[in-house]
Formats: sequence, structure tokens, C-alpha cells
Amino acid sequence: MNITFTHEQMALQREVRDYMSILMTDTMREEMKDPEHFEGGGPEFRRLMKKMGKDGWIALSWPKEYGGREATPIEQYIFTEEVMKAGFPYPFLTTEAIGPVLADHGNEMVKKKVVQGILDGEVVIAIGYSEPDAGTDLASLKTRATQQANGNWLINGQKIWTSLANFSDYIWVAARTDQDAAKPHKGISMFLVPADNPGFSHTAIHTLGVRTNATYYQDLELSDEWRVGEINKGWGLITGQLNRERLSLVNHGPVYQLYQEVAEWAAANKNSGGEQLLNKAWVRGNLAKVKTGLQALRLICLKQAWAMGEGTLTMEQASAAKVYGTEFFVEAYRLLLEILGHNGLIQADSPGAILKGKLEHRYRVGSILTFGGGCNEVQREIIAGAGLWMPRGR
Amino acid sequence: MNITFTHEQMALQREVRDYMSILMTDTMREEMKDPEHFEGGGPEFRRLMKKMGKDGWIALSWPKEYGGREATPIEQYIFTEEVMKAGFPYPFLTTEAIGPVLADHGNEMVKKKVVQGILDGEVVIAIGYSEPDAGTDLASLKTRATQQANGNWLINGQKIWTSLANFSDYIWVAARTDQDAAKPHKGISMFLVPADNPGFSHTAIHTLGVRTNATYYQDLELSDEWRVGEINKGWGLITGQLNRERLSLVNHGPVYQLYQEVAEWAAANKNSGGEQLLNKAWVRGNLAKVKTGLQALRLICLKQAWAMGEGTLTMEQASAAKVYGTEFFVEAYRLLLEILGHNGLIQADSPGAILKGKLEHRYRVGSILTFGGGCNEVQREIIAGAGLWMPRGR
Amino acid sequence: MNFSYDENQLEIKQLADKIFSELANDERQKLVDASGSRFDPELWQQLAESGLLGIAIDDSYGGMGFNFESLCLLIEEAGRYVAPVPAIHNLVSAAMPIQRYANDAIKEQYLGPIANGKTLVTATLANDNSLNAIQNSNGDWIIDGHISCVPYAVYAQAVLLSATSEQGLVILLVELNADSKTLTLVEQQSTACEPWSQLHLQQHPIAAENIIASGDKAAECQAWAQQLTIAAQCAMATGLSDKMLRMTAAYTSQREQFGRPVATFQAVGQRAADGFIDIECLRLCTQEAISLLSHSVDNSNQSVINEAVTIANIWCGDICHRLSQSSQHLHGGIGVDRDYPLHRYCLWAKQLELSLGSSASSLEQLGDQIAAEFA
Amino acid sequence: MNFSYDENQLEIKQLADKIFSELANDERQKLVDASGSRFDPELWQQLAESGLLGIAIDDSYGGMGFNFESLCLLIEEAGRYVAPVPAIHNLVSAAMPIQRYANDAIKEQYLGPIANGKTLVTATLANDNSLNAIQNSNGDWIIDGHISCVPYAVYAQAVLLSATSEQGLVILLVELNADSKTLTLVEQQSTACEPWSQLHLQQHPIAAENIIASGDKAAECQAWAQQLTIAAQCAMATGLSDKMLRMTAAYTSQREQFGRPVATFQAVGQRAADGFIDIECLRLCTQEAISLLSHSVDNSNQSVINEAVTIANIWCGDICHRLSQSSQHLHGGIGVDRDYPLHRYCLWAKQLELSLGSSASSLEQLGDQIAAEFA
Repeated sequence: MNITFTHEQMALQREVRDYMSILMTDTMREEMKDPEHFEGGGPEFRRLMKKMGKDGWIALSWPKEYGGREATPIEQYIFTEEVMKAGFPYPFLTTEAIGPVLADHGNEMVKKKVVQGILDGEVVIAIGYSEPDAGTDLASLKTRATQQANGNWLINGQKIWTSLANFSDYIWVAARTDQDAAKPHKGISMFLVPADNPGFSHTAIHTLGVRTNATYYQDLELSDEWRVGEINKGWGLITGQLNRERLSLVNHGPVYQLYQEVAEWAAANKNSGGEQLLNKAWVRGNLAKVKTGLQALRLICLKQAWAMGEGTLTMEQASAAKVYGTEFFVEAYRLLLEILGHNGLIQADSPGAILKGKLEHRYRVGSILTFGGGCNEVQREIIAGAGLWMPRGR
Repeated sequence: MNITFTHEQMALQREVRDYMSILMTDTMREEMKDPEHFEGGGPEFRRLMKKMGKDGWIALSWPKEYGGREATPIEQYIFTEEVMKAGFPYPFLTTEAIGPVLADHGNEMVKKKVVQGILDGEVVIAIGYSEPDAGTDLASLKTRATQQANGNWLINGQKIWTSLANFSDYIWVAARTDQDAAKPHKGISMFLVPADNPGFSHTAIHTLGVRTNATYYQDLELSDEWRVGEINKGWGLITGQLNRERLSLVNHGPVYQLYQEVAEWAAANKNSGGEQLLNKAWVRGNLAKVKTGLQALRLICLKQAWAMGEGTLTMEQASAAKVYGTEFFVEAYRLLLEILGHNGLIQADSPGAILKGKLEHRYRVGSILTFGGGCNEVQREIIAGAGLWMPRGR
Repeated sequence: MNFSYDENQLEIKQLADKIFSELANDERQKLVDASGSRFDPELWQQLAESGLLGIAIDDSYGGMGFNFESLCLLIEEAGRYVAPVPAIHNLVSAAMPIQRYANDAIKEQYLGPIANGKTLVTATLANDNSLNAIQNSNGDWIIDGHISCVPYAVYAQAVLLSATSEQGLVILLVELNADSKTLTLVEQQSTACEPWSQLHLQQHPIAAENIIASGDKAAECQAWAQQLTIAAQCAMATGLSDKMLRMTAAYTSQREQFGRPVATFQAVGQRAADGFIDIECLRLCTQEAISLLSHSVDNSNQSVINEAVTIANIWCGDICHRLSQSSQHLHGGIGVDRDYPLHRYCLWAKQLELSLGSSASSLEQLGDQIAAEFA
Repeated sequence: MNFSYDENQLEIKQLADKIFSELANDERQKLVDASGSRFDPELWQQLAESGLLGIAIDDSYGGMGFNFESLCLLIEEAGRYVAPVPAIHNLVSAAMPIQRYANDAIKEQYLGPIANGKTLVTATLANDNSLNAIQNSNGDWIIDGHISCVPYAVYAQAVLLSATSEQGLVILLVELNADSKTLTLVEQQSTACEPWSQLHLQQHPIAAENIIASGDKAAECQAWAQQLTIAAQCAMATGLSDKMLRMTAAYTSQREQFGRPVATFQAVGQRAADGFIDIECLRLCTQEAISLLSHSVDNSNQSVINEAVTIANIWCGDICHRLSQSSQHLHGGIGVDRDYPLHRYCLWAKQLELSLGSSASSLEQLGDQIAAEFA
């Protein structure tokens, strides 16, 4: 056991860091000040994504046949960390979660058009799983897809929290194709809905933090070539993707960066009593708590990435990372905001905002992760069951 | 609203404090070093209890007809606080929980013999509720009492965690008298078993902290005069008593005293680096956390005592006090033991023990309260149901 | 020892509840939010007309003449509705020190108009030594410097501030004339969308009458006003957190997942119960601090008051954070949707958590007080 | 980056597990407990015969010559069984500094006998300045003072100590001859029933050879030995906590209340899952510290090592406390019954929590390290 990066891993880290420091332009930062484009979708975002595609970064962890570098999960984790630290709104779900599913299960048209588009940095995909009455209990979704005589599908329903749908090229939609399935998750199929389909529309949902969307599928007619995977077997594609999603959710890089910025700020600023903040025991204590938690998060993520590479990743491990990481984020934002104090509450676009208001914004978006992406109570049940062999109730 | 003691309440506090400072003898402290007598039962304990009875303290909160002073619940709380701070193993469950039930539901013989004996300081009663398979799920108890042709009862069964049974005069036993009751808690009756009944026996259970007992009831024949309350209606007597028990469980006095002793100790001692402990920020932080928690506990208890006096105490309030108090104790012992450090682990009877090993001992006994006396998960369910009107599962 | 409110207090509570339920409900607040600034003049005027702005203002100035404890009942209700009004800034942080420390002329000028809602006075009490005051030979003063996060300055007629001077600390009232060349306001927004301003003072003249206190008296005034403000924030946090929890209990009781109400999952009930206990702790420690601040006639128990206020502040920060997180979590997605009212409570909770000392800094302060006691 | 053990390490783990399961099971430990002193010479001898006491001792002294990481696997297993043997004191705190810092004569005298179980050396590393050393004109030393909590002193042939002198700190090995008039042992018991002693030294003579290190070297030796000891304690805490959790999961899965296994109550499963996550954090932060201590060839990354060890220690204290409490709570009454093994784990957890720095004090230490980094 030697828990340090190899020379090759350190070289990759430097390579990505250098690349991102050049890629991330002031224009991009400016574009992100528009809440509509905070998560991407603006012209500069599109330009930079294409550049990353051309420079081979999007395919980093992809097989050679797709022009990829076949990076290991640890290398991919390092890449993710650096991209996130740079603050670029890279669409990881598109490139790391849905992309690979499409490559595995899509037909030739999908592979050529969509998968290649992803790798070229030209395609972003939004995820349409949640519905107003199907959140954690995803299998109870009601959006309905019916195959017509001509083979085309007619989709009707509503999705909620469809992030990025306001600028995505496709929506990755889970719909019920068998109303009478013995178990609710057995009658679900997956579709790729082009955003320019006339049956598709969306409205904004403004949240505490970012903009997301409600999306509507009204008598939406879709050729069968946009169905992905077998009919009624969509559940496997969803859960496979949820597992891969979790690790990119809890990458430790961004919080580590915030920790450093706050520590530097505390070294340079005084409290209202005129004392250097970094000299206050409570400030040091808060920083120490964040650092202690970060160390565990970094190791949890890296071990998980390592286990992915070894093919030994377990369900309970993935769930533990999700629960720990998301709850640690909430705690870390609190501890760091305490250090900034009252002034830390000034919004990003106001004069006098500290650290460009980044922390205040992170606090506002941070809370969604404990219930999003598989709510933490369910994750804990997975841990108790798969990790501790405890029988489950109900 | 004026949350301060009245002059009368302060006078009572001084009176009890002065009385206890004289009552608590070195002989008593010496006697308590024997684990068998840590919770009372030795000759000096018996002598002092009789003295307290004679001096009218046991009847403090009792009605005038029993020679009592009719103290309000707040006054009784003040009394409890001072008695506990003095470290005297006063049998509160006997005097405040079972005693009043016997006064309300006992026949004349019970009132004369047992209730008067309690008030005279001559009777201690142990509680026989829990069984090996009936802990939190008390209603599932299996000890069986069958009425015979001559009216006597034949009791068979086993109880566990019967604290004080090794020196008590009676055991307050819950037994099943109707095997076919529609709901398990509807077929239970209450009996007072004299400890000298030949069908009664006990064996020691040594725990992390104190000695307790398993008690056995083998073909135990008991005259019907020792039945208390109506046949099959014992559940009401149990739950009434559990509510009254909870407040004395979480009196803030003893922890407040420990807090003060540890703060004084930290002011007088140095860490291994030669620094005054009270100058270390972490020591101050731990003390501040304990004080913050204590303030809430004190107010929760006093408000509850006040509400008892007003007749407005709610179930959720009682449960909140039990959960908060018992979990705070665990946290407080930890925070205070951290200050004493490694040396705080020296057992009471070893040379070099700090604060006479009191804290180390409190830590060992403290953990039983979170599951004992109505486990905290169930208390939280009561709070969610009765306090927040949330529907209950199962 | 008495944990109940008297009849007048219960009436205040009911009246406040009535007004807020009519004028600070979700529907109206959406309009206020859409206006871009969280201030509702109509609601404010209604509070004035009902007399509630004058709860703790002497009847000689047109107030009700009740104590601070009674005022905090209004504040708690304001918290329960996250009412978009500057109740604490105006009625506690500004009016209370003016009433206790200002000269008669200032009291006459401001207290009546505060009580009847004609005038709004704000305050920034943190002593960050960023303002400097110099006394002229004619007795008037010149102020220099700038401060940030002055709440509701754009709506206020004056702001209560502290500044350092050769004579020590001074507490002064600065009128916010829009056309002054020596005074500039730059608008800011807080995370909770409260209208804040940076206030820049350049050789700004202040009449001697506007000095509320100086020297030791100023320090006393500042400390007292800060304690009242903290206690009032704790009262607001109590109402706010309690409402968040009630919303959560109600929502989870009807929201179904896996075929049954979310509330019936034991983990959900347990976490809600934790919130119940948390709020009881905050409520009681807040009541203790308010009770002591309201009923103490002299300074004999100052250290007890200091401790009670600090402890309440620690609970305030912890509970604001915890209840806000657990409420959002148990709500799921709708908890962060700006179309559903919970998000306002969460934003406001974060602001209360960090104003006038976070839990972590207050804990250090309490530790220092304890060390001084046992040293 | 590699999170797996090599074959030798897996063999060590299996061998340790086999021996402990045979000789440190509940039945045997009841006998050891009844003896009044938590030391099992038969188990110790078995560990010696299997070679496990020599894991990290050079093969030139009869050991296996593996690294500290491999030794920690034995320690973790000892924790999993709360084995009544002085594994950390003897093999880490005493043997490791002797092997790295002592002269050849001392190494020759002690390392072989430690590896084959003939000799037990204990250590007390906390620098509390309570021992004083003076060097004679002939080069030998005189030691004065007394220290508390020396573990297993009644069974040990020697104890490794630190003392202050005119030449600075010295690390020395004191032989524990029962018949010495200048050395007295007074027996103590720890909360976990570990045999401790107060050691009183009155003008106690020590030969110059028994000085292991002095001056800067002594400080380095002490700091290094403390770090190894902390890391080993964390490894022990990992095994211990993991076993507590597994016992809890197993017990609640079969114990029924309200007609169904306790484990099927959601709140029980959630709390057990929290324990699982906690232990994963402790395990990984411990592995990081051990990995750094085992693989670092120079001091270039000393600050990284310091930080990793301090962080592991913080987790160790927190998890020992939390797992011990949640395990007892979820067990209910049987968890505190001395007839059921859990109680030993809980007592031992408290001892690990408080030895060589509690979470609170370590957190302050980490905060100071961070401040130094950013200042």
C-alpha cells in the first residue's frame, strides 16, 4: 500500500492544471455571471468545449477506438479535480455518464451523431429522470411512451429538475413503456429526445442557487432510432449511470480550493476587534475541521477511483462516498462561511463581495446534493444492507 | 415571563444544600466505594435515609395528609439537584415514581406498610419491568401471574436490569395476567413482591459502570393484597411512572458540578507542554460547549417542572427532555474527559485518580440512559407524532 | 420562575400573527421579491397603524411602553413569516439605544416617527474601527471612513453608527440625505436579498446633538445595543426555525414516495424530532437572555447576562444552520425552488447565523468568559 | 497509488487473525479479566513463536524485517480482538525507537528478546518534563522524578522514557529491577483495566549506554516515536471500531423487538451506516499516515507527515467515541453487560481516544500547523 500519486499521475495533474489555466478565459468567467449560463451553454462555453474536444481532453478516459487516451479512473479523477478547480462548467454527466451508456447501447446513428458529438465538444445532454411525484422513488415515474403503428414513439409527460435542458442538444428521458409491468422499474425504456423536437418544451425553475428546468413532452413523436437499449429494460441503464455519477459529484478539488482561498483571506484580514483572523483559535479550528474532513474525502474518492480501476468497487463504497461527500460539503461551506462572517453574505455581483461571492454561491447550491443523485437515506440503507448485511425493513 | 428563581425558591435551594452538606458523611462516601453499595443499601445509607425521612425531606413534594410539604415540581427539582450534587444515592424512583403510584392505587395495607415506610426512609423498591426479550418493547413481557383458587397469585418469570434488587425491600413487578388480551399491553398487572418471599431470587449483572441484577420469580406465591391497581390494567401504572421518571433522569445538577470541578482543575493544572490548561483554546472551547448545552438542559428541565406544576406538560416535551438530556450527558462526559486527558482514565480506586475518578465512572454509567428509560428512537417517534403531527410508519 | 406570557403579550403575538398572515404571506412576498428589494412599505405601514412598531417605545412618544420582551414577540412572529421589514434594525438596534442614551431633542425627533412608521432608522453596530470622528472647535463633528453592509440604508432617514475619536468611542446618528456630497451610498445585496449599502463618508459633518454617547457611555451603549440585537435575532431565529420545521412536518406528511407519506419513514421522523429538540433549546436559551435583558434593573448580574446572550447566539447559529439544512433535505427538490416559500427561510437563516458573531466565534468568546471566571 | 496489501502482508493478517481467534476469544478473555490484570502471557508467547512480534524487527535480530505498515496489520487485528497484550507499547513505542536510535549493545540486548517474546519493554513518551536527568563526571546518569500511567510496567524488563537535562532532552531506557531501592512502582488501573504504574525514581542511576538519544536527536526520536505510536493507535482503533460495528450489525439483525429484528428499523440501519462511513474515514486517514511513515525515505515531506498523523488522530478520537456510543446504544442493555464482549471494546476505545492527544487538542494542533502554513 502506497497512497501517493505516481510520477505519471503527478505529470498528468500538472498537464491538466496548465491546460485549464489557459483555457479558462475572462470571457468565460464573464459569461458565467449570467445565471442562465452559469452551468454553461453560452457561446464561449461552446467554443471552449470544442477546443477541449479537439485537444483530446473529452475523450481522456475513453477507449482508443473513440480516439481516447484510456485514462484510468484515478487519472480521470485527477482531470475532474483540475477542471472543477478551474471553475469551468464542464458537462461531466454528458461526457462520463451518458456518453459511455450511449457508446455501449446506442445504434450506429446515435454513436455517429451523438457520441462523436460529445467527444467533439459539440453535444451537451440533459437528464430527464425526476418527475413531480417521482424523486427518490424514481421507478414510480409516469411519463409514458407508446409505440405507434409506424414504429414511432409518442411521449407524454413532465419532468422536473432537468438541469441544462435550457441549452442542451438532447434530453435523456426515462419513460414508462409498460403500464402493467409486475414491478414498476421493469416497464421503463430510455430515449434520446433532440431538443428541437416540436413536442418538447421547457420552463425555468429558479432555485436558491442555479437555474434548472421543468421539461414537457407533449404528444412528442420520436422515431424508434432514438430509443436506446431494449424496450422495458431502461432501469439498468439508469442505475448504471447513477453509480458513475456519484463520484464526480463529490470530487474534493473545489472545496480544497475554497479552503485554501479562505485560509489565505484569513491570513490577510482582521476581525472587527482588529485581530488577525488567522490568529483566532476558532478560525484555526474551523480550518482544521475542514482539512480533516477533506483528507478523508480525498482518500475516499481516490480509493473508489482505484477500486473502479481494479474492478472491485462495491455498492456500499459508492454510497458511502456519496453520503460522506455531500454532507461534508454542507458542513465545509458552513465552517468556511463562518470565517468570512457577515461580509461573506454579500452576493457575488455586489460591491464588496468576498472571494467573488463564490462561497456564498456554493452554500446556496450545496444543499441539493444530499437529496439529489439518490437521497442519502436510501444510500445509508444500501450501506446497512450491502456493507453490513443488515436486513431491511418495510 | 421571568426565568429566574423566586426568593423562596432560592431559600429552599440554600436550605437543601446546607442540609445535604451535613448529611453526606465520610462514612457514606466510604461505603459507596464498595460497588455493591454504590447505589445505596449499606448501613450508613439506611441510617441517613431514616434521618431524611424523620427530617421531613422525603415527603417534600407529597400532600399534607402524608406529612408532606406539597412542594411544587420546581421545588422538587431544586431538591433533586442538590441531593444529586451532594452525591448521595437517594432512591428517587422509590420516592417520586413508585411511591405516588402506591399512594394512589395501593390498598390500606400497602399504604400503611409500604408508602409510610418510604416516607420514613425505611423502604426501597426496585423496578422489575425489563425482561431478556422485552426491553424497549415492554408490552411483550412474558413473566406470568396466575390467580389460584385461594385468590393468591403464582408468579413465574425472569426480569433483567432490576437495579437495587440486591438490597431493596420490594420489587415492583409487571406480569402478564391475561395471555389472550387483544393487545399485548392490555393483559398486564402490577405486583409488589416482598424481597423476602422465598420464590424470589436474584443474581448480579456486572456492567461497565454499576452492579445491577437479574431477578427470578419461581412459583412465587403472593397474596392478592400485594396486587396494585386493577387486574389487566397495569400498563397505565407503568407509563404514568415512566413519564415521572424521565425528569429526574436528566437533572442538570451533577453535570454542572462536574463542569465546575473540571474547570477548576484546568485552572490549576498544566498540559504536558507546561501550558496552563485553562489557557488552551481547545480546553476553553470544550468548557464552552458543555456550558452551552447545560444552559439548555437546565431550562428544559425547569420549564418541564413548571409545566408539571401548571398541569400543562405534554408528551413531546417530556420526550424531548429525555432525549436531549441523555445525549447531552454522553457528549458532556466526553468533552470534560478530553480536558482531563490520559490521566483522566485512571480508575477511582487507583493512586493518582483525578477528581476521585468521578468523571471516569460517570462516563462508564452514562451510556445506559440513551436506551434505558424508554429508548431514544421511540422518544423521537413520540416527538414527531405528538409534537409535529407527523404520521407514524410500520 | 414563570415561563408564560401575560395577556398583553399574548395580544401582541396574535395581532402580529394576524397582520403577517395577511400581508406577509407567500403570495405577497412573491411580489416583494419580484420588486428586487425585500421591503414591503404597506406591511410596514400596517404594523405602524396597529401600534406594533411602538411596543417598546415610551408612551410619552406615542408608543405602547412595554418592555423588550414584548417587542421580541413581534420579532419572533416576523421571523415566522420572514417578513420583509427591518424590524430588528429599526426597532431594536436603532430605537432602543436612542431611547436609552440620546438627548431629548433626538428622542423627540425620532421616537414618535419610528413608532408611527413615518421614519425608518437603521444601525450598524459592529465595532470595526473603520470610521473616524474628529470634534471641531465649535463642538460639531467630522466623520471619515466607510463601512459595508448597512441594512435598509436606502430607505432610512438616519443610521446609528460607532466611530473612534480622540475622546474614545462615539455613537452617532448620521442622517442619510440623498443630496449630500460628503456621503455616498453604494447598493449591495445580501444572500437573503436584504437591501444593504456601502456607506462612504468623506469629511462628513455631524451636529453635536447627533452624538448619542461618547467614551465609556458609548462603549456601554454599543455593548447593550449589540446584546439586544443578538437576543432579537435569536427570537427571530426561533420563529423562523419553528416555521421551517412545521412546513417540513406538513410537507412530508402529505408527500408520498414508495407509496406512503415520506414522514412515515422512521429516519424522517427522527430527524424532524431532532429539529424539535433543537428549537426548544434555542427558544429557551433565547427566552433566558431576553428575560434577563428585560428584567434586570442594574448591572449586578452583568456577567450572567453576557453569558446568557452569548449562549443564545451559539444556539442561534447552530440551529439556523441545522434546521435550514434538514428542512431542505427532507423537502427534497421543492425546498430549493424559489416558487416555494422555504427558500426564503433558508436564506434568512444563513444571514441570522452569521450576523453579530457566528457560533464558532461566540463559542470562543464564551470560553474566554469562562476562563476569566475560573482563572 | 495503490490501496492493496501485498502477499506477505495478507499472510500476517491471516496469521494474526488465526492466533487471536484461538487465544483472544471471549471465553479466554473472561479468564484474563478474572485474573485482575489484562495480560495474557500464553497469547503473547504464541505471537512470539509465530514470529509476529518480530514483524518490524530486522532479520539480523531474528525478526521478519518488514516495515511499519506490516506491523500495523498485527496491531489492527489486536484491536479487532481487544487482545490483552502490550502490542503497541512494546513493538511500536519501545522497539521501533530502540532499533532506529539505540547503540548496538542495547539493540543486541533487547531486539532479539523482544522478537522472541522473552523480554517486554514498555514506554512512556509524553514529554511532561516531570523527570530530570543529571550526568555524572563518570558519564553515567542520575534520574529523579515520577511519572504516572506507565503501561505494563509490572511485566516489563525496561521502560523507555524521556527526561530533561542540562544537555536538553534525553531518551533513556530504565531497567525495572524489582529490588532497586531508588525505583518504586505503584500499581494503577486504567478505565480499560490495563495494568499501569506510577514510577518513582529517586537518584536512580543509569549507565551511559542506556541513553538512547540526547539533544536534537532525542527530540527527533521522541517526535518520531510519538507519531508511530499515534498511527498504531489509529490502526488499533480501526480494527476495534470495525469489530464493534460488525457486532452491532449482527446483534441487531437477530434481536427482535416489536416482532421484528431491531436492524429493520430504519433509524437503526441509518446509524449503523453512519458508523460504516466513520470507520472508512478513520481507516483511510490511518492508512495515509502509516503509508507516509513507512515509505518516506527522508524528511522532505515532514509537514505532510505531521498533518496526516494529526488528522488520523482526530478521526481516531471521534470515531472511538462515536462507535462506542452507537454500538452500546444499538445493543441496548447487553452492550454494557460485562458478560458480553462489547464492553471491553468500549472501554478500550475510550483509552485510545484519550492517549497521546484527544480530538479536541489534536484539532488545535492541526489548526496551528495550518496557520503556520498560511501565515
